[in-house]
Amino acid sequence: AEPLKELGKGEGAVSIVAWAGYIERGETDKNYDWVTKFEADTGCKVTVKTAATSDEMVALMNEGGFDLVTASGDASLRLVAGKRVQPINTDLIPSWKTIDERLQNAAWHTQDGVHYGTPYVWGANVLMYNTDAFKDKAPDSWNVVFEEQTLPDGKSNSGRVQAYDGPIYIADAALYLMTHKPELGIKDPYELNEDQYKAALDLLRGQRKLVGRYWHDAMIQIDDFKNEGIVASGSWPFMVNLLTAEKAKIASTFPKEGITGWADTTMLHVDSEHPNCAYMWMEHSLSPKVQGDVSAWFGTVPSVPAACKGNELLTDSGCATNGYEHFDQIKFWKTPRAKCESQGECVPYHRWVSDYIGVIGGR
Amino acid sequence: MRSDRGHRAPLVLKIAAGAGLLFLHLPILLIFVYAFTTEEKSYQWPPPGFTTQWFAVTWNRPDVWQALGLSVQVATIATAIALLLGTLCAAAVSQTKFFGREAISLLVILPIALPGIITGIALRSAFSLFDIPFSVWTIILGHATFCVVVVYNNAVARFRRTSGSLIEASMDLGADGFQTFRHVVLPNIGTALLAGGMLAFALSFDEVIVTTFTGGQQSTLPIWMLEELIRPRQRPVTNVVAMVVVLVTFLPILAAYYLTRDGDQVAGSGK
Amino acid sequence: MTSAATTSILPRRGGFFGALSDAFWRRPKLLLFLMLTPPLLWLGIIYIGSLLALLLQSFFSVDEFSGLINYEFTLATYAELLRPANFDIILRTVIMAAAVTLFSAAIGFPIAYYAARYAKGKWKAIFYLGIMLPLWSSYLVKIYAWKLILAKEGILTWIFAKLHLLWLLDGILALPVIGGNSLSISYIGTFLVFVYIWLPYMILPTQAALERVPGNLLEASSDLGATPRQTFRTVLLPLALPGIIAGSIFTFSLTLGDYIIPQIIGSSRLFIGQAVYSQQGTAGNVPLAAAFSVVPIVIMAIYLWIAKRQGAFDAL
Amino acid sequence: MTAAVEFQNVSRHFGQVRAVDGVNLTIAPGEFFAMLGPSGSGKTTCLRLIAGFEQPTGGHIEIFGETAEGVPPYRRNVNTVFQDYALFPHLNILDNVAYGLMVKGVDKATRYREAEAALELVKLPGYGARRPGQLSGGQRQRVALARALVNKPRVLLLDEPLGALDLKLREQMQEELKSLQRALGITFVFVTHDQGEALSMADRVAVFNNGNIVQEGTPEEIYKQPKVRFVADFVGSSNVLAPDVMKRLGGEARWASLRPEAIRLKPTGEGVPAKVLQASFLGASNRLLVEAGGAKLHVMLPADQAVPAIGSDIALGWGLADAHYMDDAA
Amino acid sequence: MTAAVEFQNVSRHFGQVRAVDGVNLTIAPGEFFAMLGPSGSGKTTCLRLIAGFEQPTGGHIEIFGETAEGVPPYRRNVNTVFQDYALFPHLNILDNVAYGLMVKGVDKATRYREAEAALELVKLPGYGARRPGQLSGGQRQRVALARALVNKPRVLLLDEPLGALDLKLREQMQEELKSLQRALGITFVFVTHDQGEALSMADRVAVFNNGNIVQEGTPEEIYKQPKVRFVADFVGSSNVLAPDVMKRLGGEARWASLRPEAIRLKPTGEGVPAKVLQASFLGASNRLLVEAGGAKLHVMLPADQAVPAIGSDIALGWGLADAHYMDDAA
Ligand SMILES: Nc1ncnc2c1ncn2[C@@H]1O[C@H](COP(=O)(O)OP(=O)(O)OP(=O)(O)O)[C@@H](O)[C@H]1O
Ligand SMILES: Nc1ncnc2c1ncn2[C@@H]1O[C@H](COP(=O)(O)OP(=O)(O)OP(=O)(O)O)[C@@H](O)[C@H]1O
Ligand SMILES: NCCCCNCCCN
Ligand SMILES: [Mg+2]
Ligand SMILES: [Mg+2]
Repeated sequence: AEPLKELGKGEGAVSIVAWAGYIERGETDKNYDWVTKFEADTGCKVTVKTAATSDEMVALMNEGGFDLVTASGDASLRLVAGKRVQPINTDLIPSWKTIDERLQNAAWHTQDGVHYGTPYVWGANVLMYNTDAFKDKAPDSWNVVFEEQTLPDGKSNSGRVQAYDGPIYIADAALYLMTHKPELGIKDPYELNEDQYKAALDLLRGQRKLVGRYWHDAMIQIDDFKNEGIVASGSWPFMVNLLTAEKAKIASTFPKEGITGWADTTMLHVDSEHPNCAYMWMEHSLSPKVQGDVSAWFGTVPSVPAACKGNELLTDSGCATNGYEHFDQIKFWKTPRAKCESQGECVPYHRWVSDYIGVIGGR
Repeated sequence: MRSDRGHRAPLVLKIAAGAGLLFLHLPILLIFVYAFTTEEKSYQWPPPGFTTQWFAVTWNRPDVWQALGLSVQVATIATAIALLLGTLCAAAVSQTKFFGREAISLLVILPIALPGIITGIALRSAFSLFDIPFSVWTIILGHATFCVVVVYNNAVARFRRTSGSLIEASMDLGADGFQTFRHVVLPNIGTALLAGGMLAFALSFDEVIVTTFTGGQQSTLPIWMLEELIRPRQRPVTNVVAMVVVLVTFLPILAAYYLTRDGDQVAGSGK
Repeated sequence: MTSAATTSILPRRGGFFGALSDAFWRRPKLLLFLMLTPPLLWLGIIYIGSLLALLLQSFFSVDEFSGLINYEFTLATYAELLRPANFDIILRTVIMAAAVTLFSAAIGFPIAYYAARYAKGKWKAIFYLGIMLPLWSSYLVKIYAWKLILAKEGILTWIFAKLHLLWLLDGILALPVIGGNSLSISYIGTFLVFVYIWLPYMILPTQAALERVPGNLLEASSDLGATPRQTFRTVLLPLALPGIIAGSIFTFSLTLGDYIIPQIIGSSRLFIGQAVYSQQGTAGNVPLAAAFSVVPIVIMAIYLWIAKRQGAFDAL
Repeated sequence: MTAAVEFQNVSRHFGQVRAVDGVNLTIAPGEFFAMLGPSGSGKTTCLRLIAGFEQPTGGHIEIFGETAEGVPPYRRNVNTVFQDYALFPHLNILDNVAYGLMVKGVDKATRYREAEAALELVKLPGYGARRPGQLSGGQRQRVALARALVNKPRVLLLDEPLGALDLKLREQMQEELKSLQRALGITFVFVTHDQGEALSMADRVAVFNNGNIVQEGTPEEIYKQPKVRFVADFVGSSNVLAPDVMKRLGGEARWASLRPEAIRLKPTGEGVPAKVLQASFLGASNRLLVEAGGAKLHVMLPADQAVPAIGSDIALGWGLADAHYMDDAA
Repeated sequence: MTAAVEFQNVSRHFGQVRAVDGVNLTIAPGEFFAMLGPSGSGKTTCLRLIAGFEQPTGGHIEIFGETAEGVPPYRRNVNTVFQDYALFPHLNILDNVAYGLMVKGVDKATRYREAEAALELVKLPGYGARRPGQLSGGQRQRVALARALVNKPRVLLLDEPLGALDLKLREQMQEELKSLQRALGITFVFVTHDQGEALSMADRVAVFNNGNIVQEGTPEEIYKQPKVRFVADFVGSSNVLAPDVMKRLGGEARWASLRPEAIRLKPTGEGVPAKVLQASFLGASNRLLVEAGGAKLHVMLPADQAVPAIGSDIALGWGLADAHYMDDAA
């Protein structure tokens, strides 16, 4: 489809597939609300469908019926390739110019110079841990979730750690191997040849013995940290924030091996029924207020640098805390493809999907 | 039953039966308990405090009412359809012999004998094949499909028990087909239909899986609960709703019991 | 009462209905046809049609990268089912369903037996309500109640701790395969919740079947010298079997297809229901989801065939 | 005079089963007509053909001269008393009885008045408020009768109406039915497989076998002059004797029936020699099982006559006319 | 000699209902003992007390001299033939018959051999492979018998075993049962509410009413010398006549019974004047309903005697000894 030429009147509604916590209307905490005012201003009623994994987002968009999706890098190009999203006309989004230069032409939403959406926010998969179990000393390595060991509280980590229930987590294992098994020659955790891939799977198989249940849903992970005795896991700042707000003995850290992360793009469905409202939302989503509020709520970094200053909720130190300066160290999610830049032939994503099911299943 | 008259149940049996009933009920009591907890984000044992505020909160939550409204609407219509289809099927099967009669009982049982997820994705893929948009009717379609069997089972059992000569007696006494249906058939299968209808309603009212696939973005009460339970805002609200549903349904269940007690079929067999 | 009417054939009742009634009487096939048309259209065309549409999808494949369906006939999707990871899922689910069914039958039987043969009057009503009420209480909320019971820091642990029996709980959790770090993430937990949720579906038909066993057969058995235990094994159980089979249709099939329970109480190892759900919803691989769903269809078809031969349909 | 019911070569086949097979039958108005026969012989099917629950697959049926084919049961002025009574369990007795009038649209006051009258006729006044379940078998049977009679049918069909009653009640109801029929003058068609009942109640009896009538006549004709062996065998407890036996007993070499009560004890040496095998006390009489001429015979002795010892040798005699020879060859 | 079954003042009350109330009873070994009585009179309960399905609430029961209380049915050497046969529907005929041996642990070969033999005894050889549902009522009854007999019980209890059979089959089974009992010498306790059956089969009969035995004796005693009105009324179809009627008929002013077959027609003017009300043909005889002395009487005429016209005046006579006077006052 051709991008919209000019902005028309709002259609009265817009529906968005989003990560939990990305689009808030003050229901959990009334200070965090960047929907109510938008609805009042534009007359576009916002409905949100939360998704827990990138695969789920792709499936929802394939099925249709939505206008926008906050797709991470491991979903965005698949959506483009599947022609589920349409190019956008950046002229209709006045705030486009305010976007962080590092993101303006990022590969996960730009193909052949054409933009397929507006950057939303980005962030890191931090290591969340229980401060009691670690005696207030932050673990400095991902080995606490990958290798069996006795934690500072004197008990084994077995059964007390979690891993993400999504195939993209294989990259976290690869990232860990980049430090601990340099001889494998992994350059990019999303581009693995057969040997590198096998090593990552082996690491994960070992991890299977430590993990009781994989985390799939942000809220359930929170529950597990509270009721199931989980003390360490890769996680999102979002959960860290919610748990600390509840005064749980929880903190997070950036381990030395580095970190994976996501940079999300608000993309427009090819058959969007409410394109005008969708454009209005994209513009709205780039306002420093929204960017700052989301970042404060979820623990992300805004895509609009202006949001780093003067946002009440995020505070002026928020961007730094959430990793503004670490942009280059974060290995952002992207879809593993057979043809890869670093070494030509790589293991494609569909194998990641089926093998990760196997790993969790005990294979 | 004659053999058991005057005989006491063996102690082991009593204990096993009692323990079984307890097993069925303790978790439900827990649901009740957590309708009164002061903690709202997640459950914790023992509950930190007691409050009745969640009843007021629930009352004032429009999303509860919306979901409830949709569920009642869906369950009512699905039950009505199931009553119609189930009765027709039962009447045809029990009043006449025809080729393929056996196949019909299989056909009716199939939607409940196959897991709900299969009914769900089958209907869903048919909807997408024919570009049928999700609506209340797509939910109803799914629910009515597996509800037919409970009505059918109750009605067939009653038809079997109701002597065929009653219908002949009525015709013999001068009543034509319609009069016979109104004055003899309907009153005789009435309580069975009521019991079957109640079960159908209950099945539909509590169905999650099929609804997930046929509901699109609409929230029936169970779908609302699922959302609430996974992404809790005020968890006890879910418990309040569940508890009220149990309490409100208590009377109809009891009524169904007394209505079908004389029959060979307790309301509920065949769910 | 004094004189008989003079005609032996009465005139037809007037109007449309009179004529229609006569027509139906003369052509019962027409009535039958009219009665069967709506249910057959609904179940035979819409429902079976949908199932076939689903089956058809299992012969397509999905594009690995974009996740879009490739509408060309292939058996590749079925081949995928046999991959170890997927085959594990099938095996795991079938074993679980069988275990849940057997156990439900075992603990459901005493309840059904007591309710059918000993409970009288008020107690009969209490048993009836006791079985029906759980059926009517929200499925989801019950599962969450169990999460709370089984969690590491949940009620069971609390009770075991109070009773100084934590060693026992730890012992159970240390069991290979079925144990785990906590009940709520072990097969034991998943199993318990399955049993709990489907138990009433087992009890009701069993009870109905037991109620239909004529009392004098039990007396006859005893009269012929069978001890109560022998009577139970050789008369009561065989005669209640159709009811148990009918119940097992539910417990087996519901376990085969459920994806909510193992997702909430489980160890992240998938069951068929979850595989179907995630292939369809999360991964968008409808062909594989369809192929997965053929598994329960085939299993239940065999099951129904056996049940039919055992006369279990009458006990449903 | 037109017949109440006339069957002209009527058949009713169910696939291979020839339930009724070419029956010709004429029932006169006001007659008490019994259909007698073993199980499965087609009696019920005949009744259902008259009532209109079955359609003949061949032949022609007339009811009071009017063609019956194609007329549904509810338009035939014929009523049935069902074997299991088929009372409507959801209606009380009065509503059961008033049912036929109700569906005809008779107003409430009238139909209840007539229903009460019918209940009085069957000696159940004041039972109207009860439910069928609260009545005994005999009472239910009478309600079923009242429910049929209130419609003033021209023919009343009764399918083994006394089958479920016990002996004492049955004898009582037999007498009541009989006098009711006499009083009302309605044509009764009565199905039974109890020969005693058929003989004692009916004006005329048709004996069925294999879907057909094998003999029709007054009870005495049927009992005393069975045309074929089947009838002799089935009606009463006749001794049916093969030609060779008859020959040995001094009669013609033909099939014959010899009623037990026609056989007398004779002084030894005078009649046919026989040996006593068994003796049963029947109250009003004693029944002997004896062996004579190589066959087993039943002999009925009046109660006042001494019973010979089992195993003893006796002599028997009977009148020439008592040995009734029959047609059939086989 | 010890009695096969002895009841000493045995009672079985169900709450208010006195199903059995102080019964004394002695059944001799090898006897064919019948319990006769109206519905609800306690016959079945007595049988169940013997079988052990019920426990007495009072009194004492002995079976072959051994105390029966507290002994469960499966440890009593007593077997029952149930009214509805109670065959196990899930077992074939052979397994049904072999059941008692199977639970006793008899090996397969032996028990099947004995079961076959029992089937032969009841004239059903080769039926072993069928299911109960594939047999007729009479055949099922015989299987039930074989199933009981294979255990060689010392007492066989039969609860209305012929109730569900039709007349013809019933008479045949009566004879078979009787000769089987003679051949085996087992004590039979037979419950029935059919007086004819009790009289023709039993060595001794106990007549039950209201949970108690009102008379016990041989069939002839019971039939000819009823002690009380109830027995006269219930057994056979006696004319039970009130004291005032007897007086008017020229007898003593006491309750009496007069059997219909004892009454003879007399030339007019000679005997008691009577008027014929109704006549029924019974085959072997004719039954008249007459009015005499202000009461209705049944008169049984032998088949060879002419039946007087209905409404005609006749005269009746009977022997002095035929009027049997009874004890009871009421
Ligand atoms: N609807 C039917 N379909 C097939 N066969 C039938 C049907 N109705 C009756 N028959 C058969 O027709 C024959 C005659 O049946 P019918 O009921 O008339 O016998 P009957 O003389 O009344 O016997 P009974 O004394 O047992 O009532 C039987 O063999 C019966 O099985
Ligand atoms: N378990 C019971 N509880 C209460 N009353 C009972 C029970 N069993 C029998 N009775 C009553 O005891 C009385 C005698 O019953 P029983 O069955 O012995 O009679 P019966 O002589 O066998 O009658 P029938 O000829 O009808 O079989 C009846 O009034 C019956 O209702
Ligand atoms: N009580 C609700 C549990 C859900 C079971 N649904 C059965 C439907 C099968 N298609
Ligand atoms: Mg019949
Ligand atoms: Mg009895």
